[in-house]
Amino acid sequence: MFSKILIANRGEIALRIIRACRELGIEAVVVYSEADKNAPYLQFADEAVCIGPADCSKSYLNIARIMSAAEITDVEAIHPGYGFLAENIEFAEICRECGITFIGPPVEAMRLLGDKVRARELAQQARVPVVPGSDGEVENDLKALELANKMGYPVIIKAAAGGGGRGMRIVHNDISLRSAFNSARAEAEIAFGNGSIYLEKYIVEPRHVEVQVMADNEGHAVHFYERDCSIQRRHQKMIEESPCPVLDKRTREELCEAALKIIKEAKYVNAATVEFLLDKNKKFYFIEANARIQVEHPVTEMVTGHDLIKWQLKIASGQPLKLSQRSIKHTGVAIECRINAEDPENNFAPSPGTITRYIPPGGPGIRIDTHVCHGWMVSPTYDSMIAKLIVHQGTRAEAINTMKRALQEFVIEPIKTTIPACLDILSHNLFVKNKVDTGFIERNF
Amino acid sequence: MFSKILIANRGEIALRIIRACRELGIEAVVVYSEADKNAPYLQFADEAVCIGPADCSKSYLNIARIMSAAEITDVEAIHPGYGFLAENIEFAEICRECGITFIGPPVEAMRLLGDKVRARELAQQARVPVVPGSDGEVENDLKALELANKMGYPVIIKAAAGGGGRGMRIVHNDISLRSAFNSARAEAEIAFGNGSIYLEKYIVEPRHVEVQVMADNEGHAVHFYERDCSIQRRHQKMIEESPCPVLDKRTREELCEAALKIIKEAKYVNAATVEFLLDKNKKFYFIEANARIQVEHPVTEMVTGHDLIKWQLKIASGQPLKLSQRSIKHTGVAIECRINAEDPENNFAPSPGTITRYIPPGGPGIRIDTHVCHGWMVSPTYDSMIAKLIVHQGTRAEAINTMKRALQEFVIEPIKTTIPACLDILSHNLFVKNKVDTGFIERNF
Amino acid sequence: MANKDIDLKKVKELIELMKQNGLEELEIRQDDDKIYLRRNRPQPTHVPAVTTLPIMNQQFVAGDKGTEALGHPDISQIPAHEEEMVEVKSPIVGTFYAKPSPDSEPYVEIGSTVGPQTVVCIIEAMKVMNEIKAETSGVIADVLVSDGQAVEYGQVLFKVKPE
Amino acid sequence: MANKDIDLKKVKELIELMKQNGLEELEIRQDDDKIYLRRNRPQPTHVPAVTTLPIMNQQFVAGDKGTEALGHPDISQIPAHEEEMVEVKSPIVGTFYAKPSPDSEPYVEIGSTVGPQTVVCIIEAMKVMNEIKAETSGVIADVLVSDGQAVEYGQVLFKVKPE
Repeated sequence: MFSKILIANRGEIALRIIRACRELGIEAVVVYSEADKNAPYLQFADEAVCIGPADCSKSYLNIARIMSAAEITDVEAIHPGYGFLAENIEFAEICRECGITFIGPPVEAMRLLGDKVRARELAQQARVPVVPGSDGEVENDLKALELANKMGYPVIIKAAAGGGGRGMRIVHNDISLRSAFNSARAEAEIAFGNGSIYLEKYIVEPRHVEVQVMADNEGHAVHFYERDCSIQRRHQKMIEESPCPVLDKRTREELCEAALKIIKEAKYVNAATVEFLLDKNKKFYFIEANARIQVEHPVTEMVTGHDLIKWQLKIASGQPLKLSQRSIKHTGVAIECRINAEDPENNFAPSPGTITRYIPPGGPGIRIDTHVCHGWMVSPTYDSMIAKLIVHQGTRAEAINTMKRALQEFVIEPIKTTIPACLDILSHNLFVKNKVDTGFIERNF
Repeated sequence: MFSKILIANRGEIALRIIRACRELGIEAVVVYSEADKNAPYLQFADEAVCIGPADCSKSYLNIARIMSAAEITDVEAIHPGYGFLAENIEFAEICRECGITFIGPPVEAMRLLGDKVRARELAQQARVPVVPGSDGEVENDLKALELANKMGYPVIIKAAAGGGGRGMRIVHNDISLRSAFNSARAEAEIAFGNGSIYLEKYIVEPRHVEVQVMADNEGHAVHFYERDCSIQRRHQKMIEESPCPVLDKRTREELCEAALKIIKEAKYVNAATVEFLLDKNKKFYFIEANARIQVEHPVTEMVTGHDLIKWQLKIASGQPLKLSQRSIKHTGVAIECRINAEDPENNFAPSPGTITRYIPPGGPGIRIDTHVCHGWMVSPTYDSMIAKLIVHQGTRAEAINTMKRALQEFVIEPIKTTIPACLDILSHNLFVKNKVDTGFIERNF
Repeated sequence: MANKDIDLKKVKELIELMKQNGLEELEIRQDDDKIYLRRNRPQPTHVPAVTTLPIMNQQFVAGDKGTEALGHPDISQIPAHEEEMVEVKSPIVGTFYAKPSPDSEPYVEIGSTVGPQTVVCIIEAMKVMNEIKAETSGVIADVLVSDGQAVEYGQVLFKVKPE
Repeated sequence: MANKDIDLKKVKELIELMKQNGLEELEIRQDDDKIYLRRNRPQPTHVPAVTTLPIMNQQFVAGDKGTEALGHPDISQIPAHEEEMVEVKSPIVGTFYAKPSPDSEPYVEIGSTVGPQTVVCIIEAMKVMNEIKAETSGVIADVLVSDGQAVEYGQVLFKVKPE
């Protein structure tokens, strides 16, 4: 195991990694910007090194400064957390050149999964379903018709050069397909000077389901079941849970197996998340793989009892993943609410400021991952997420009740937070009845 | 299930019961004294009623005032928590007379277990081992010799009227027994004017092990395994854990079975704890049964995943205990540290005052039960316990590491707390190696 | 002007005074005869997120006012903005009755003159009717509870304007 | 009024008094007879329970000073109690070298006169030797780091007494 590592991140994930280090007896060096210099979590690290001003490009995103900090503190490895440099291939390469272990996947696997087109090809090679599509330009409306009939309606027509919805059409039958194809092409030609059009199956009201996987250097890989992250606002996850409440045992097994296939095909090492869309018929389609630990990893930790950050550290240090798939069980239901410094009453505008009253919830079934406390100044410079509240209970209904009472107990003043928004969602009939998809927030709030 | 209950307690246990009520959809009324009028936890109750001044005899111990509060708020039941009126037979009787359910055992079982002599007889009837003894006065040194040889040395000679160690002798063989018996009798005659002497087997360096049990109105009873509470300072528990780390599977089964026998013999209903001494040969002896929920119940909740307060409420409302013994599993290891407002540097003197800096630990494996927060005034009027920190991990070594890092994170200032004392204990070689008994603190600190 | 020189010893005494009394600011002006003292910072009052407290009008103050709570209720305590009023508080938890029996007249009404021994109401607790006395002299200025209402310990029942 | 000029010795005594007693503000006006004292709230500095921070001398302040942290480092920032000193801070993380090569003389020593373009040291970062310039004029009054020492961003390297 490493004796000393550097944490190239801030806030709750930096603290999360410090905690894992302390429990494993690893010395933790944490870097920080001037904006974070008073952060209490810095005290829990063995060393803390100021690397620059508040501006990320001069601190948390500045590879040279982070490598210098690693050099002067003489660490063996760097944990990038999530965000910032976690998926930066150049950073991983420089770590390798400097002989410092990057606690994450090998550069090759990172490159492969970081490229959506190559990742899609990889999934197809691994015989994992992807969202059906034309895999390139569709020459004319006749070819489009043929393809649409092969995939089944509805389909979505997209401009290759497109963006912002322009040149995009959802069609449900042959008649509308022909006219839509031609009008989309015309629109794209005017808008982008490029009339290239491609076709994809349109997944109606899908759920976002992702599988947590972990692989060691010897090619042994296991999954830690799935998380359902369908509660999203503008593609930002708000509430995550595990297990996915609509999966039957067999689909769950197939889904998790599919994730493992992709990870093995990519010769992946360390923690990854394989993301899928799940349609109304419980058919799943690979969309992408995230080559890092994720914000919502605690829900998986709660239902499986495994500490994923500790596994990351063990694997990166060369230890084998001494875990059989059969030994990994999931128990009960875990739900996570992201508490952001945002004003739900004001279109989720950021709400920075100093916290002058802070009372976290407690008692059975509650976990809180946060770097904030009374007196903490929520800076407008960084991500608005200030806490993750996770509950674990025997059943989904109990987990919802525990989460509600915990959110009701949670006092963060005077800044605005997403606590009331989370409460509204948890109290919503469709959420309780489990009838949600990625469009739930947009349609109901 | 009840629709509305009253909580006749304060602090963390009042909050603990409020939480269970909220999650079960029961309206909670909490009573409070003027000293607690600013307590944030009062806000989480549906109603809060001031019943008197800080002085317990005029508030939390005042039956008339609590019954008046129950009357004006029209509750169906009263949860007494622990301490205060939890084991007050008169209170339970008045509740019954007023037609209000006392959330605890029937008066008869309470009376039986509240009397140590009767409880000992009960255990003997149930064929559960008790600490061997003379069961009354020993007439002379010859009878004492006979008895000591029957029980086996060492034995302890006690004055029936004794106290404070006077007239008490521990003897290891026949020769010292005779002289000790006679000198103890002489000493007792002078000190108490009563020379009655009795004999008990002296348990050398015992562990304090207790079994959590729960019984319903239909006579169905289950246990939730044991807790080891050997870390005591002056008979005050400081650290508790589950499971007891020295028990083998068979002894555990026998111990838990013994606890159930006593509970069934007493026709007990609701939650109880049956306490035993465990000697070095893993033989256990019943000492007493506590007819209430206990401070350390969370360690059992963590390893079994059952919410004991919710079970108390369900059973008191007449629901059957729909649990087979086989369905109750224990997973991993849980440890609880009691955080008291006491100064370990100053002989654990109370350290009341206002908390001006409060940062609780968080992250995986941590549970905190506390009613305090930033700005809380620790009153000298009440119990010094201000928080319970509980960890749950896969193994005892991991649980110790997690507890240590959590204690190191825990900031409560400027008052003195037992946090450093708990850290010292957790870091002690003998604690880590699991070689502790009820005399551990006395001998090593 | 020598006698007006600031005395270091006095400053030290003032600092001690501040420390002992937890003062945050202290301003003394001799010519203006001004004394300005400042203790704890203003604390936000807590608006409960979800619960209502129908019985009591409770207010959470995060600051260190807990000490104040330890004192016994002082019937002669005078709020700053109602300098002249004395509060008659309920000494027990129970049900407030303004009249000795349903058909009777109230013990007191606004305008009634009371003395320390005047019974002002009954609080029923545990089926026992407890006569509550004014324990002060004056004229009833306000009745804050209504007949049959549940009251908690320390709840203000009447305001009395002293004679 | 010359005799009323502020006595430095007295000011120093007052500063000592403030430091010893944790005063945040102290105002004394002789003509108005005004004494104004301000203590900071008792803000215990956090002594880490276990960790040491060998690189930095870090101090946690629980209060709302976070905003201050957002400002960029100001090389001309003048601490109140050392009015005349300008600090030269490290603009990067790295290893401090006082000399261009092991056998050379140091770039500067206490007493050296520097101008804005004077190289005062080298900070090695990522195998690159970065020459650090004084960016101020004056005389080196203090060297706060030693040859070969690791320094973090914003760490004070030299104190310069302006000309």
